Amino acid sequence: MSHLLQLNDVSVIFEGKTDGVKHTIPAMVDVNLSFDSGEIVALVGESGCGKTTLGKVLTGLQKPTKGELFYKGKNVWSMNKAEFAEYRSSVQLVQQDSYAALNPAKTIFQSLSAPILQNKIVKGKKAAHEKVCELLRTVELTPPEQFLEKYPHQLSGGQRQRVLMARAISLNPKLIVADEPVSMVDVSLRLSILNLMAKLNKEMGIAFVYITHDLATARYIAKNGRLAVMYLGKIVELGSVRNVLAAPRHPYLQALLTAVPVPDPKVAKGKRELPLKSLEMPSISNPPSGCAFNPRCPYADETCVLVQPKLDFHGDDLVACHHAERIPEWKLVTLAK
Amino acid sequence: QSGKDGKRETVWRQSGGWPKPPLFQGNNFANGGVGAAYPFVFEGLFQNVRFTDKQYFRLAESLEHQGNKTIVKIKPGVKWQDGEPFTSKDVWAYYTLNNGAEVTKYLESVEAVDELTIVFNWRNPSPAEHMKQLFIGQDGHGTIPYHLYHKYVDKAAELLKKAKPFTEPNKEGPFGLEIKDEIREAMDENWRDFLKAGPNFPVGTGPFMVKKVTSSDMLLEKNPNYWNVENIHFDKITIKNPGPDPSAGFALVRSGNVDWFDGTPPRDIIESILKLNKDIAHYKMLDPASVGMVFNLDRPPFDNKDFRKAIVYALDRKKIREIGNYYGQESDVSMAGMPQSEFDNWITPEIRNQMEKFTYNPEKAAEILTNLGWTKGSNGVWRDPEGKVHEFIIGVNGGWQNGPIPGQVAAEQLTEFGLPTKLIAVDGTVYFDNAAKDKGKYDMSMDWVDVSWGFMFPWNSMRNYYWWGLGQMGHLPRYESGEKQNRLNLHLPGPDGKVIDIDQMLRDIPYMNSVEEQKEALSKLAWITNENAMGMVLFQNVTGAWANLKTVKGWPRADEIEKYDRDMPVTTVREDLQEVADLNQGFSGITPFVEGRYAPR
Amino acid sequence: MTVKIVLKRVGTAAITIVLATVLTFLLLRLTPGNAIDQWAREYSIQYNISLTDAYERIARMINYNPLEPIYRQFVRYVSGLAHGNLGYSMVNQGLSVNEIIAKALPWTLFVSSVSLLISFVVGIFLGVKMAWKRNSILEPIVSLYSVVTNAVPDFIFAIILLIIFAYGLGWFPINGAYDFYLTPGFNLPFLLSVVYYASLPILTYVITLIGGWALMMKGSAIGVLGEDYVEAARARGISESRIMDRYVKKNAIIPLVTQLAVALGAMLGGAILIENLFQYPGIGYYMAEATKQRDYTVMQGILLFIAITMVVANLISDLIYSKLDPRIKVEE
Amino acid sequence: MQRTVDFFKIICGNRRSLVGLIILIFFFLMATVGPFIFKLDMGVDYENRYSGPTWDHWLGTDYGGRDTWTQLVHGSKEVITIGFLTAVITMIFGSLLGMISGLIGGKVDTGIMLITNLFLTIPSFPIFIMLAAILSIRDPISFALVLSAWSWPGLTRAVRSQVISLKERDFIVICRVMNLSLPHIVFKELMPNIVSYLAINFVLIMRGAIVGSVGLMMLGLAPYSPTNWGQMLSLAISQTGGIFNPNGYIYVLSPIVCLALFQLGAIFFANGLDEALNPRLRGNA
Amino acid sequence: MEENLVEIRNLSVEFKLKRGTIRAVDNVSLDIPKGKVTALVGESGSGKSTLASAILKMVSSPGVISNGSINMNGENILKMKQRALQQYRWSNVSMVFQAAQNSLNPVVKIKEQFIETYLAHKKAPEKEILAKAAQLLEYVRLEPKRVFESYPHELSGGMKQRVMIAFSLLLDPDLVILDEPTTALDVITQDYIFDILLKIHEELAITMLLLSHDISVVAKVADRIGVMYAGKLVEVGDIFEIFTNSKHPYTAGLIKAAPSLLEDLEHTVPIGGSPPDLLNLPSGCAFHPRCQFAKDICKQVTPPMEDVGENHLTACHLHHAVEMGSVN
Ligand SMILES: Nc1ncnc2c1ncn2[C@@H]1O[C@H](COP(=O)(O)OP(=O)(O)OP(=O)(O)O)[C@@H](O)[C@H]1O
Ligand SMILES: Nc1ncnc2c1ncn2[C@@H]1O[C@H](COP(=O)(O)OP(=O)(O)OP(=O)(O)O)[C@@H](O)[C@H]1O
Ligand SMILES: [Mg+2]
Ligand SMILES: [Mg+2]
Ligand code: NI
Repeated sequence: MSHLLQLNDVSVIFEGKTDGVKHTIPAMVDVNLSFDSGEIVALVGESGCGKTTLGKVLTGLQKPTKGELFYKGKNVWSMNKAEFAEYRSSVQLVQQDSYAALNPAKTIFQSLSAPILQNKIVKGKKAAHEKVCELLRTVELTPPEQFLEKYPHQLSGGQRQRVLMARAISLNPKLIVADEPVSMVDVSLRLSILNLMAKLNKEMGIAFVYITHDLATARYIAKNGRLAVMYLGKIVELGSVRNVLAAPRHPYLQALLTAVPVPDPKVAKGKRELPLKSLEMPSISNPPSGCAFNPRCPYADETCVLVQPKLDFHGDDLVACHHAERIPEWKLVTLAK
Repeated sequence: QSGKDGKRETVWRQSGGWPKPPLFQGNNFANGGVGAAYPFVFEGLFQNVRFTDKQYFRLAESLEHQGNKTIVKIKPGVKWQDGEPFTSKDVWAYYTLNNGAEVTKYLESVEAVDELTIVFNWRNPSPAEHMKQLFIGQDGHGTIPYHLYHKYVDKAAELLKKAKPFTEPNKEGPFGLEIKDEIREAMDENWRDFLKAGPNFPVGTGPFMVKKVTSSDMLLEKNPNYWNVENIHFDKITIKNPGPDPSAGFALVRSGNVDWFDGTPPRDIIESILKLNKDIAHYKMLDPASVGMVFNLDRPPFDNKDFRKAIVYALDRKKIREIGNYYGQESDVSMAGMPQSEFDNWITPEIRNQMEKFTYNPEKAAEILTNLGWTKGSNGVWRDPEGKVHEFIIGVNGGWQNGPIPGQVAAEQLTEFGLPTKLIAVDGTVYFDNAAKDKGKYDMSMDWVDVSWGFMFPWNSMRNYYWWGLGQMGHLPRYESGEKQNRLNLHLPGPDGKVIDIDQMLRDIPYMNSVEEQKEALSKLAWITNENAMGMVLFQNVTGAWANLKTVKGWPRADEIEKYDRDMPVTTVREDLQEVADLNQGFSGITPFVEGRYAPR
Repeated sequence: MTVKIVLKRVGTAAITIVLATVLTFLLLRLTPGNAIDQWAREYSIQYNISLTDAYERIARMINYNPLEPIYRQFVRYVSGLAHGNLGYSMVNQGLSVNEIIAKALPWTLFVSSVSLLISFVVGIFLGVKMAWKRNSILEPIVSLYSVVTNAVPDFIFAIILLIIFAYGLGWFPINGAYDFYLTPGFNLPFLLSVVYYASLPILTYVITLIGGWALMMKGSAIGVLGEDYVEAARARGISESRIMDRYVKKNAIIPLVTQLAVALGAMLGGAILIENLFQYPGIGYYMAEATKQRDYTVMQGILLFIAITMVVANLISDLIYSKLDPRIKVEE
Repeated sequence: MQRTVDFFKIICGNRRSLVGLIILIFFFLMATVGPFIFKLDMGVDYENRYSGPTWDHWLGTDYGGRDTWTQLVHGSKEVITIGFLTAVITMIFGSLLGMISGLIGGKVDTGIMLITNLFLTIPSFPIFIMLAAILSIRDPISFALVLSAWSWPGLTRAVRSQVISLKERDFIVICRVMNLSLPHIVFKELMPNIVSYLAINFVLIMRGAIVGSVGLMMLGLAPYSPTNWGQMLSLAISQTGGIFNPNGYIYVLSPIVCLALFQLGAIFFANGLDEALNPRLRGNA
Repeated sequence: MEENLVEIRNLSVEFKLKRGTIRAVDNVSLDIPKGKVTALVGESGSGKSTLASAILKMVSSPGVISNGSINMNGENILKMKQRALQQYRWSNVSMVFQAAQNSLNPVVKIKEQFIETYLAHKKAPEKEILAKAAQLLEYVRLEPKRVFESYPHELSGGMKQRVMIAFSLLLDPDLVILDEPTTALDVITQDYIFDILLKIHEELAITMLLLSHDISVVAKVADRIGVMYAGKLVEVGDIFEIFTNSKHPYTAGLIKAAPSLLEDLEHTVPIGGSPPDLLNLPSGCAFHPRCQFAKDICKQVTPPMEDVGENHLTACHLHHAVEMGSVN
């Protein structure tokens, strides 16, 4: 059976310019990834590693430079109109900046009713009103009437993010790409938004791709799902959250996990060294040869400089590292001394 | 200021315009000439006075008509400002190079007999003697110093020599020659080269020499070699250029910064300036030109004589004059081909009595229209016999100071009368084309009409209408083909009912030997012009000059100044008229300087 | 910033100039009316000859043949340009546009740069003051002033100044560029008189420009004052006057400096009315004069010159901008 | 409806914009209703020229004894029509090009921008002069055409940059994901965000056009219309020497004051408009 | 008892806005012990930055310090004259700003900014200043040579942050305020910077005040922690004490709401409701609408700060009644 959404050797290479000199930015390189109905996949990585680009490819906003995107087994970029329309409404996006994602000149009702009217989910203003209220209730904005006539700037960040959620589910999608949906939301509210996503996943069967740089929240939302770790445009580790966090293989992921702060002073204050050679993130437009992580990797050797590692099974999970077997085991619990 | 010898330096200060440097150059024939410096620097053998046709002798010592020859002797000792003597060769050079001068059409040749003697050889038949004199008097013979421009003069002479006498009537060029295209082209090129030849400052024979020119001021100094230098009472002339904005000029006058200033502004300004500066007097003088409009005979209903008359009756010219030029002279004719002020001189009393009097009479205008089959609607708007309402257009050159205001009032009055009319003011560079080309875009075109600049003799103003620009704006009929192609094709009954070929009559006038005969012909033409309401004079222009009584003496009508409290009315007394006309440098050059009438106080 | 970018910029500028050349050329050829008509009418009156005669004579005198195919005229014009020759007046024989510009430009440049400088300096000062002390009475006064001076077109100020100070009180000359009796050159009396004669035009510009600069500067300075580095500087104990100078002014001026070049260009083109009113022998005056006479060649020469100046001014301001503000990289 | 009411509430809430609005309404009434109330009589009454203000002549009379106030009223119709038409033409042309340029991008954008910059480098006033001759200004429409011929590039550039900055914004991007049509994106999403910008520009272009028209009038390049403020000014100053006649001061000053007042109103109103139409500045109403 | 470097008493800061007055800091009393890292946590808008700016007497307009005192080394800062204040700033208290990225003058080279700042306080030859600055830059592991000649935009975010940290030490201040020094940086850099800060703290014995909304970060760095809510300090105490024995439901909520890599996921519970609107604060305890334990008294009476343990203060009516840790 085909996957809901599948990336097949997808690369996205931007043309960039600095100081007037043209160069290429490989924002995504040979990514293979698939998503099934109802699952939650968390995608983590540092800033600029290509997460948003991947999200854009999934939502059809960015045509891959190379490779294919399949929706239910059909290549999205050679679909006919009807198929494409179905794909379009089935894969939705929730953006990071809830303020920028809403038209400041339109009320919440206007913003929410336009897509359902245009996509003929409902007919007539009245039905639209009903539907919008229902959506708002679903995302726990009650009473809905209170929000309909408000402008985006009149809502709090958390509320706006819920509106985005409501808009995303309005077309009855099968999958929602949520690109850092909570990074701009206040700490005290983040969790409730994540819970909302979990609820939508559970109750409506919507699959989520949760893009973040925060491993802790990724773990929280995708506790039963999968985790993909990106580094400089490539997937370096992929597997179930449980497995991956319990036994991270890739030295980059290990470093990342080491750096994640822990809300417990006893643990946090324990001395840890970052397992890294260098702190500087290489430029994505000029990635290192071989394994992109090699300049920072404490285990790197000549092979790493020369040969690009493939994403391969190590245990149940996929890892892209020449020395995956050799690298010392790293356990979260070792933190807690 | 004091000069080198301790004597006080005397300065005449006036205003005027000129091409600002770097546009300024010393060749008077180049664009814009030398501006206000012209009358001080250049002169001719004679000086015609524009309004009175009096002729002053300048470089000429004597003039003698001998049949087809006119012999002019130059005053001995006249020098160019660079010291070279002025000779008959220079006069010859003038006509040879500037062979488009009007008089050359009537000449066979100009001969420099000896250093100081020039002979004008007239073609046969030759114009009447007083005509010859007027023609010659128009020219500034001392403007092309042969010693500076001999290259171009000789070239022109050579080219003229190549030309054959004309054979076809339409190919008549200067000196009775037929100038073929290639000669024309060579001559044009020669002329263009001449224009580029400089010098930086003009070299003439006049009493003053240009010493310095900036964008705002010009300085001239006395020419010590001038033939009449002892009569010149000023050491220097300074000319200020106030620009096209009249207010700047009035500011100069009011502050007493100029001794003489040209023009007649609206009455209130005159009165206010005179009140503010007690040293100043204002003289007014008739201008041989009227502000008016010509009707476009190509555009119905203006092709109908009676309709045109109705228009003339419908306009209240008093009101137009009041704000057009308060001092202007009102007219009782439609248009006569000569200014109202000349009627007594040139129209015989019998004919004058037969001329229809056009005084403001809207009832009469209405009556005419009714007779023509026009009807007036309840909204007060006239409809033509077909029931159509017209909207008429008066065209005017928007840049012409004297035009738009009276034109606007005229349009207003016609509209009020029930003939909706709009004034359209356009840029001067397109105005004439709009008015004259094809059928013309205007029903009425405003301009100077009955204008006699150059010389007063009304033949001048007549041809201006029937032959020249005004007629083109009026769309007078012309022969379309044949021998007379493009000539005026207008045959109208005169006062005695006899049909007159106007073109022929105009051609004949210069050759009529008796003034009486000319009067007779001009009277008939005047009658015809008025009778057919070819156009409409709104008012005869009155121009004038400001004089500073404190700094300069010698102003005309000295005994009357007090009487009029310096606000001098237009005079009709002959001598006064002559003197006042001399006040205007455009009319008579700088005659009062040359004759020593003006002197510092 | 690399040489390559500068070259690229220069290239774009060059294309713009080429297009401007074509555009001005074509526009002028479309203009109805011609150099001959009005002149001929005057000429016929002056020399008392028929209009047709006058027309012919004038047509012969000028360097322009309306029947010549347009592409030939263009080729001639462009080949002149290639030699740095903006063309010859077709009305004033032998006079080159270069010569006119050489004579006129210094005056226009003098007046516009001095007025720009004065208005800029004063405007900056007022703007910073306003931004610094938000609730002082300076603010409403300057704001109102700016609105009023913005509302009334500059030529009306020119007229009012002329009426009051030149025509009325007679404190200033009614026109001209310097005292006629002085010898132009590098001598004090002459320089003083140049300043004296230029004072009304300069005053006109200054009056109308100050408000704009002040408001712009205020806006810019308020923006800068809101920046974190100003706050941070204060936290570092840096004195207020120094903050105002090194932090606020220096940063807030940057966007205005580019405006300065643009404003200078605009003044060259906008000088027509003002220079005409003051009869000031600058570029605008000769442009108007050429327009009146339909001296196409001069018109196109001057227009092109102004266009080039604008392009160059913009280019320079772009480049200066990147120098002044290290953050800005000159980009596509 | 509610929005219109809100709009006026905000305009009226701001002192400046209220003053601006009142001034503009005043001139609007003057231009529309005024001519019907005050009948223009241009008949010469020489004896009563330059009279001071009286009950019959609120602002006195001109050099021909004609009422100044009615001339101003009738002039306003023309002046404001010219300004309005210019703004409309400029708006349509300028914003359309700007949108096309910004939305389509690529070669089209480069081309349009090159032309726009070209127009911006050639000074407008000399061009106005030339265009005034080419198009031979006859009526407000041709006048407006001339004035807008060189006023669109600024707007085009501004609209383009607005569109470009908007088009990458998240809320436009999401429209594609939500399968919304291009017309919807342009008219329902983009437009509301630049409409305030356009409205302000409308007022400002109108204001610029009026200044330009008066300038052309002063140079005598536009058709003769004695009641047009520019022509009044030009007549007062250079043709009838009103400035040399103390009685004429009112005549000289009235068009200047009208002009200044109108501009002032426009500027004030534009400021207010900015606030009223910009939801971010609206505050939590 | 430790010695206190700064003692803040009943401090209130108000912003008078068109729509009403905001009390961004409301009657806060806080001690900053010498030689320790004190942290302030609280959600966005709770008044952390405002409090910090008050310590420098630099509340941005239209804010005014309406009440209270701030004593440092026995002197009330709020009474200082402009001159003295300028001297005091940076040499006694320096600050690494929330948006450190933007706290350098973009048009002046880093080198000159160092010199300028130094000279504003003390006289010294340029060389000496640069030597000192170079030393500090090396401390934060930057290449002085390159940094000196750079304009701020030429450095990456993490580098700028480190420059600012070095900068804050230029005049050997007694107190360094760190206002969310790592918000815009990714975890690895963040971790690294905190390592540097801790090293500085230890080696130079500099007192620090850390402001953060991320309780996990605080857990790593701070010795003492204060929790702010709606402009009020609601709880303050030793870091371990607070984490294990917090007496305020908000503090407890914050700790529980922080997702961790270690905790059992079931233990992570969000705080309900939405953040308070400062213009329209709930009556009584501002937290009561979101508090699951709220009683009537919470709606009516603002709870005072009370001692609940050694060096542990809490402003909650219920601290004796409820044992927060045991509530699920
Ligand atoms: N349209 C584009 N043109 C050129 N370069 C781009 C474009 N979009 C993204 N990039 C570059 O591609 C790289 C990956 O960007 P992307 O936005 O996918 O990263 P990210 O992982 O989402 O980062 P962040 O966590 O900061 O959101 C970056 O270096 C970015 O500069
Ligand atoms: N200059 C100002 N003008 C108006 N209000 C202000 C100003 N500065 C701060 N405030 C208000 O004061 C309150 C406290 O702000 P402050 O910046 O101190 O919060 P914070 O806890 O630092 O928040 P964050 O985590 O977002 O930095 C906020 O409601 C804010 O809106
Ligand atoms: Mg991203
Ligand atoms: Mg803060
Ligand atoms: Ni410690």
